[in-house]
Amino acid sequence: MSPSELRAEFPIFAARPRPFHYLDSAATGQICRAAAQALLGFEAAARANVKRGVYRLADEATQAFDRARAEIAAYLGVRDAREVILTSGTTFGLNLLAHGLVGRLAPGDEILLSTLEHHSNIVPWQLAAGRVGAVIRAIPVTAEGRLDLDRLDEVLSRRTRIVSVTHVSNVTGAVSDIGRIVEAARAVGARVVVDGAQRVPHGPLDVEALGCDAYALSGHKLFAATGAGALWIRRDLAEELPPFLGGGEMIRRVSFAGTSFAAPPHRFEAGTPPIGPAIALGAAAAWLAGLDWQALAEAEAALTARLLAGLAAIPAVRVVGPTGTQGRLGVVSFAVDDVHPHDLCQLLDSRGLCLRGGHHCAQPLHDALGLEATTRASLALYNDASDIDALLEGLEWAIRRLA
Amino acid sequence: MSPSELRAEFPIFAARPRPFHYLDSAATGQICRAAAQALLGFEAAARANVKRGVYRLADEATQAFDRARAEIAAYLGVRDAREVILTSGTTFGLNLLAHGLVGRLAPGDEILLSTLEHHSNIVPWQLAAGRVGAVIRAIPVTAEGRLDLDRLDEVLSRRTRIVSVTHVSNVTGAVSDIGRIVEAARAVGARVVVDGAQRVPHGPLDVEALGCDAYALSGHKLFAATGAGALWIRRDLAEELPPFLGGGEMIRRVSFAGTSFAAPPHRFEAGTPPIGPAIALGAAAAWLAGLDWQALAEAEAALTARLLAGLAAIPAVRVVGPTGTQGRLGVVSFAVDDVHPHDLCQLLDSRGLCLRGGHHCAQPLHDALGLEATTRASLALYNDASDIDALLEGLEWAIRRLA
Amino acid sequence: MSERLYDEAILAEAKSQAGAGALECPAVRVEADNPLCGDRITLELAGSPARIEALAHRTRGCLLTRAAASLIGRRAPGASTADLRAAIAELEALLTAGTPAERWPELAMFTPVRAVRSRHDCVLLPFRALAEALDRLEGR
Amino acid sequence: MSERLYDEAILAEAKSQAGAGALECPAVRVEADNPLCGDRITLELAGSPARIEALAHRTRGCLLTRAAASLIGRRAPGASTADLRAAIAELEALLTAGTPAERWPELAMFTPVRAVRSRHDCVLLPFRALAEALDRLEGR
Ligand SMILES: Cc1ncc(COP(=O)(O)O)c(C=O)c1O
Ligand SMILES: Cc1ncc(COP(=O)(O)O)c(C=O)c1O
Repeated sequence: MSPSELRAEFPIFAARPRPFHYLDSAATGQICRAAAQALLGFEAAARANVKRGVYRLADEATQAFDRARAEIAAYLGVRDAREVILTSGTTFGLNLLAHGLVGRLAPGDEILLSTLEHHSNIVPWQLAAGRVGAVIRAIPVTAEGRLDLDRLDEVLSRRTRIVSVTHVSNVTGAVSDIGRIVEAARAVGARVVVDGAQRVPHGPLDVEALGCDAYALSGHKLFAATGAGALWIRRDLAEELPPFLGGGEMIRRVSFAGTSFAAPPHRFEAGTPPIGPAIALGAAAAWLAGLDWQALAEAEAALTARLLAGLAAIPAVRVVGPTGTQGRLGVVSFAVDDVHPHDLCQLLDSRGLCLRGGHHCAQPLHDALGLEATTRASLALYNDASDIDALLEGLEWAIRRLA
Repeated sequence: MSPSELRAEFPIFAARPRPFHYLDSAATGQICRAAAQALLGFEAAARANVKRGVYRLADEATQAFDRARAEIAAYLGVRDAREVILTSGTTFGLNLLAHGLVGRLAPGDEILLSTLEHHSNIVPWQLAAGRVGAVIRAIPVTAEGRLDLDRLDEVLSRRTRIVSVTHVSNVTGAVSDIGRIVEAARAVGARVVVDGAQRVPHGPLDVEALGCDAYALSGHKLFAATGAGALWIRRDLAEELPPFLGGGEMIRRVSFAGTSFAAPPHRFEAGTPPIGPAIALGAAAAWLAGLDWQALAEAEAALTARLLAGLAAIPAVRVVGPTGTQGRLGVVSFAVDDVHPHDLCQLLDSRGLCLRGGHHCAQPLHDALGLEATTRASLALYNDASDIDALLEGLEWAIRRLA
Repeated sequence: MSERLYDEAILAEAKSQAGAGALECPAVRVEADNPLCGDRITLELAGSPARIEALAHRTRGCLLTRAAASLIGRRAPGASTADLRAAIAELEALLTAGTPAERWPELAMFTPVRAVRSRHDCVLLPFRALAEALDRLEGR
Repeated sequence: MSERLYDEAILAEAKSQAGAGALECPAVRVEADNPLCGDRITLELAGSPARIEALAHRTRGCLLTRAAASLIGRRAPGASTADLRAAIAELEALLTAGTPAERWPELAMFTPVRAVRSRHDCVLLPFRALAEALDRLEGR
């Protein structure tokens, strides 16, 4: 599929006035046609609640919902689709895990996170740890904005029961070496949770081979709709985890004398799920799985290199994160001397450039870097060289005006 | 708006082959055109993440999201829209409340529910109560399937700290006398939570006048999309409640040394919200608010009466719930001698009738009624007499075949 | 399609209630339920790990569940456990892939259920109870 | 629209940094921040509940915040507290309803911000700090 054919699969590009350079896919991806059609097809022409009804419309809805589960499982490399829980997003998935995993810790047990994490992979653990008296530690970052795994020994201990890290940083684009983390965690008997929000939009993967115990993602970042996500939990762990939310569909039998719960995945899917958004997520995963990811990864690396080279040529700009393209994806954050990220993003908007300024829900990382905020450009499969060039030109123009 | 004009506002009726008699709106309503357009308009042509971005697309998304909050507030009769939290649905809202309210109870403190409740208003309280040693009691039901408020004194005590009841039963259609419950709860200093899932599709309301402290609803039952809902919490209560989920956007400042939280509603909206479904919910609420609810309520009561009269004329049928139209809405469940609800619903499906059979996530109520399952027909503003007549004819035909 | 589910064969089988009741000295008793609808079967077996001598069941459920239980009640007594296991596999193949059953041709009455995923469990419930009972009988 | 936000008036006001610094003996010191972007102002006042004698601020923020702080720094010294309160109300009316400011016509430079809701807080931050400082000065 050529770059322009690919763009044609994303309705927003035909809908927005030009110029339109969308460089904020790390915040939310644009929806692909397959997902938009699946969403509207369900919501407007085939809607029924799932998991119970026997009339055709309801039965078809249940089948579509389970098909989405299977499509997501296939995209993640999960063989048994029942290990995939349909959620409302990464944040929800991480909270579910924090609730279930931390609830069983003893005071003084340790949870290992990292300085690179998104708040969604920090705050749920803090809230849960506070309830049981568990201790939170953090893997430090290198000057390049990567996990400093050479210092893993300093923070991993025999009391570490859980390690939860991001697969890809939403600020620096650095890809974590999950294999090495899993190995170290296994050595002390800790479970490993991976925040996959920023990794999944860059191609299918094999979470079973990754070796972790759980993997969370959001549909809206995977070119599906807002409102749904998925959480993979390895079967042995899922079976021992208690429920998180209570409600319909997650039970076996309810009475005031005592309630028993359904097996996974239903145990973790209380209430009416986000059916349409989940079906859209399945459709996106199925469509994405058919693309040539070797070619797409090369294209993304080339664009990232072009962007990094262009930024390096602007004296006032300092890139936060790896300056090469090895072990990193197309998420590039930078600071500009004497220019506030919000002013920069606002002015770039007048040229149709959509970038995000702020702490990107990663305040500990910004604290470690000594910055209050940065400006971020993040790439997805629909970006091309014209986006990069417009950004670089726009930056020089904006800096002249603002600095 | 005439009945057929009204139906034209719901895309599914043009999309499905006829006959199509949708009588399962208590499980999920069909989406209205206003909501479907708002959903697709956002997801496919205007998508950006909310609450942070400054570029136009992001700013407009944030404004649309806040407009939805205001539209829902207006539908509920809430004056300050900041008291409305956008959630993923009723189940989530009730879990959020159970987590926050029960966390502060002492062992032996009491939570008062009712035998009429949906599992979503039972299990979250059981899970939370189990953690603190609180005790759950239940208001009994009358033979008619109403809350037996004459026995409120037996179950309400000076240790009752929370009362959580449904506004309308999803099985019997009975409308709860919330005013009387609030009065009794106030006398012992208890907070009152209302599950509004089944009430809101039947017209705008004034929750402030109702006198309760919190009110939960689901968008998919209010003719919007699956994936979003809303929770109203009275300001004084919201301000004292701790966060539920942790993640992006609900914080004030995050660090490993300690994290502080944003004010409501953001404190309770962790992570990327279901933006499209929430915008659709706002659009549905705004459209619904403009209808003539006096006329719609009369029409629903007339259909309900027609259905009840027809059912009374079939000897094998026994209606569960009020047999009159006073203090009840158009949700009608019934048992048929020697016919299993699933067989009945399945056979009715061959005539385009969509009904639900089962315990409707209300096992304690079915236990109290001595039934394993019932068959339920539930009405919404798009139903008309042809639906009722098709159901009654279908029932007689099916009973002849199955009994 | 929903109507075809209730053809004469299924109605007749459900009504005949073959095997309904209890055994005096069952070698094995199994209870199974379908949590989604609360349907329930209690199934009892007598016999050896090679051959079933007697089978009885008490079934509360929909017509599909009752027809499946009755079919088992009719065919099991005197059958080899291998034959019963093969029948279970045949039913599963019928529901998931549409493969016609050869050993128990009566299973054909469940062919229309294939299209209605939410009812598979109804038909399967008695067969799952049977599988568990066979496991126990064989000491697995 | 995004470009109009950065017209000469705002850029010049932000650069002039009127009032930047600290007072030797402030009667009141207020700190305020914008949690969404981390921008922060420390604002100090000296004077009576009727009239401001001196005002100083240390502001870390975007151009909009800095321009707003500078405008306050320029106009506050010598102004009556009533005038300052009126200016705060004028800014709010400008941002929410587009009502032109009369007392402080310079507020007109913020007119383009009206269309960008996410930047309202940037302009408002120094004014909110001012409002809190006035409250304290007046002993509220
Ligand atoms: C009375 C009642 N409460 C709560 C719920 C749960 O709503 P949801 O599944 O949308 O979370 C329902 C819906 O079935 C209901 O009828
Ligand atoms: C690394 C990372 N983790 C978690 C999240 C949270 O995802 P969501 O807001 O969709 O729940 C994000 C999204 O911003 C992210 O980038």
